[in-house]
Amino acid sequence: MPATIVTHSFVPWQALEQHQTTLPTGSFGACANFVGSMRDFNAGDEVSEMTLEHYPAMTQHYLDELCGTTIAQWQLVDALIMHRVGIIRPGEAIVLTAAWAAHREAAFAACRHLMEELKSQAPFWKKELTPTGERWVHNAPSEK
Amino acid sequence: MPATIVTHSFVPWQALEQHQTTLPTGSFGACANFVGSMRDFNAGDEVSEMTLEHYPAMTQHYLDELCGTTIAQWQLVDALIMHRVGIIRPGEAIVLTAAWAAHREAAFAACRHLMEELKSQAPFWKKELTPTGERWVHNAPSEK
Amino acid sequence: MSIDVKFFASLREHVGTDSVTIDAGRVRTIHDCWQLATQSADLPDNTLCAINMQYAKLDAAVEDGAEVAFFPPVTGG
Amino acid sequence: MSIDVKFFASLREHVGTDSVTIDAGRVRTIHDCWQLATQSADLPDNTLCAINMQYAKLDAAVEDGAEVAFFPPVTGG
Repeated sequence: MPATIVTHSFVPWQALEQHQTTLPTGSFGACANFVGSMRDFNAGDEVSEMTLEHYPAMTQHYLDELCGTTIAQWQLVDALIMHRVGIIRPGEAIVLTAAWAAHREAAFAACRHLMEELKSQAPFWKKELTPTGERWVHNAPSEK
Repeated sequence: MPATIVTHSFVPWQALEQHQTTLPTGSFGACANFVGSMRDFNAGDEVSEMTLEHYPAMTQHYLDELCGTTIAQWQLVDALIMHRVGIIRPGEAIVLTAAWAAHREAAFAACRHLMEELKSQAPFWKKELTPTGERWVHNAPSEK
Repeated sequence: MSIDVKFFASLREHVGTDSVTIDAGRVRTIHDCWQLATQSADLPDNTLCAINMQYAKLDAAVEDGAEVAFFPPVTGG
Repeated sequence: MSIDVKFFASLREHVGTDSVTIDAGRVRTIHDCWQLATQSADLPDNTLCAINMQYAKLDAAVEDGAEVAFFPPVTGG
């Protein structure tokens, strides 16, 4: 149930493939996962680069706890969270959440829960670079 | 928006990585996907092998249409369905559904929709091999 | 002047064949196709039907040249 | 007898520093920490607070040796 803060570009599909080999073959029937990646536009502007700041000790603590409670709540085989920090470019993966379960209902619900909790609670902050300069991102509730 | 019927073992993560390279970089912020794989137990019995039968022409037609309507309904950047047929062994992937969108709400909802529609409508049938012989699978509504 | 009738999965085993071609002049509905193609075999309650790859009901009309299919509830995914 | 006070993101820029160590004897609540660490700077409405990596409210009591953090609404994921 690892939660990992990643400082360099990563390929989420490779992380999933790699992590799944550590799980007992045939123990799960469902893996739901989500990859958030950087777009080259936001709020009507081109975005060429993003810097992700975080509160390292709290982030790790929070994500570990989130993995643990989510596994327990949905009786998952396992869960995985990866999150980028530092300078990110369009197309690069920002976040990966994954949940392995016996059946799809639990996998879907748990994967969604990991993302929603992370988005609303984990201490990360995005700063975008646009043609008119840098700006902190504000989450629009309508843009889930 | 390809829907593909697969006759041999496939690695869903590689298919996702490969397909995503065909999409415009930075055009999507969210990819939700689901992988269903074969468990080595079902309804209390060990399962050593499974045979997936289908109605080829109708399956392809149905899955193509499902991709198209799902992309339109959630304004997706793209969607992907892969489904195994033939003889399958525990741990192997059976089905992959994926949805790429600007935001996560649409990606999650569309990925879930692809799976639920496919499970309830696409003409596939599973036959399991257990220690006491072969049996056709009946879907238990409680085991979503 | 013919209709292809297909059977899948447990229904294929129940009927004992995967495909029968019948005379289009002798059938009007899907149910007629079942009767003629299976020599009036018992029709399981939960059987699903399709005409030309689209789900249809037992009383749906079948045209010449159609492909009609009978199968049990689907269990893919 | 000290408390570490940390500031992140726009709040770090607002305050002009990422970290201040203050005298634990002079504060009782998180709000006191803000006042002392920022010399009573304006506190933005939507500011979030944590004590020892757990979310807390402005009136929560702070113990000696604690790490207190102030930051804006989170925007990760």
